[in-house]
Amino acid sequence: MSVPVDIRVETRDFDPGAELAAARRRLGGAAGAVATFIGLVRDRAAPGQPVATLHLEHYPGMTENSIRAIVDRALSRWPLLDVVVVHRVGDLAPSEQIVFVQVASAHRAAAFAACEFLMDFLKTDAVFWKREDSPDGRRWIESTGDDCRRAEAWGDGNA
Amino acid sequence: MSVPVDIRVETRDFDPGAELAAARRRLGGAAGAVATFIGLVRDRAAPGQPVATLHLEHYPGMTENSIRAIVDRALSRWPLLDVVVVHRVGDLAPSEQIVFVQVASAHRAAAFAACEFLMDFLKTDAVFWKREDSPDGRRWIESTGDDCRRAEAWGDGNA
Amino acid sequence: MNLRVRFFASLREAVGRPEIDLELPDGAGHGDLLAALEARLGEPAMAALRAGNVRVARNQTLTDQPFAPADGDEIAFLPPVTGG
Amino acid sequence: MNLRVRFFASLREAVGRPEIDLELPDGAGHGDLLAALEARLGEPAMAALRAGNVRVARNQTLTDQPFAPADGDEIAFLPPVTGG
Repeated sequence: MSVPVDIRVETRDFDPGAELAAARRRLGGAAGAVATFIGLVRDRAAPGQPVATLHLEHYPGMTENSIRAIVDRALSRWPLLDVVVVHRVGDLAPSEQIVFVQVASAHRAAAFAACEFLMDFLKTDAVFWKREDSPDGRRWIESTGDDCRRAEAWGDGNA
Repeated sequence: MSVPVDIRVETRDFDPGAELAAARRRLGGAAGAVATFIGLVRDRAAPGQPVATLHLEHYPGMTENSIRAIVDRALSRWPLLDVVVVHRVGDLAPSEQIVFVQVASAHRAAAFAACEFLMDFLKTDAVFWKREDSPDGRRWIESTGDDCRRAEAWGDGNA
Repeated sequence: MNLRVRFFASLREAVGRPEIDLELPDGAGHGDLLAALEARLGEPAMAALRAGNVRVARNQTLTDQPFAPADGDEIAFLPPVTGG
Repeated sequence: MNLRVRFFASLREAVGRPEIDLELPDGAGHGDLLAALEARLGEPAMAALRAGNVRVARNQTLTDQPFAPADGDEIAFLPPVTGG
């Protein structure tokens, strides 16, 4: 049985309600749990540092493959029933949606764990580049040490 | 600063997309993470055991207070920005939505942890009673040992 | 004193109704409350209310037994809860 | 052999363009590729491509250096990634 996996990298905004509705149409009655994460653009990177715009860039093809590799690792660890990952690229203003992860499973423990796992590795392993464009200038962002520690904590040997 | 907390116990269905949109209107630019959980009625309680309907009962007033107490414990543990808990009561068919938890925070670690914490204690401490009505008869359900272990694992001393 | 006693879920089904009103003499204690309940509900229902996993709420707050009832109290018998 | 070389994010900005096409003699090796790049891009851009945290993808798969380029390869220089 192949698990439905929907991975999209898009400039346009996404609709979490529509993603859930679509997943529910795909899901049979075995699904008891859907865990979802929505990332929003925060209005500052560090205290006192205003951010006007977040610019996201990707490598079409390779980026989707890098996400698929992360999803495959999640699928091998947890009994998931449906996975959706949507990541936006382009210019995003504060408070805009940037990333969406939705995982369905029979029980909540797997859904929560897989959703968090996917986000942790999207931060460190997915092929995206993020630039903060503020009145003070432009700055390319690197994964934080905290992000790397979170990914490594899964003990997957791939972080 | 008081954190917006929306707790509702209702017979009618909820709309996760509308809940997210409402939270985003309340949230300032400090929020970077929204973790959400949607519980669905599974079509069987145990292998080979069909469930026609799930019946949920509550104690109006006391039930909302019991959820508020769980939310307050989450608020004291994590720096949350917005919390929504919606729990349905009445008769629910398989695949219907039964519970919704949505937590916003600046960063994803707190949002994920608090969302899972809330679900774990909703299972064990919130004042609901669940009955499975199947062709074989009616059966009131008790929290599983697994549910209680998950709640106890938070080490909150209240499980 | 007048009390309302409520029964939920499996206990409502065991008792056969969601609530009853009781009138107890002033100064009545916990034993008087149980005796009045037994007189109204009969033994099979009382056995369900006395089960070890049944919790009692007084005015919507869980309470230990015994407690001293007061006029206007809402007493609820709650079987083990299961949310989510 | 003909190759396309792509630059992303900060490296695209350092190089000043998103991609260039290179023609190398048949049998050219990794050193020939770097030499041809340096001839086209100049030293400041090459210094950015040589930074220790830059990874190279060959046909959209991360690769170790040195590697032997082949006709039709798409070579990409990738700065450290940051998703989510």
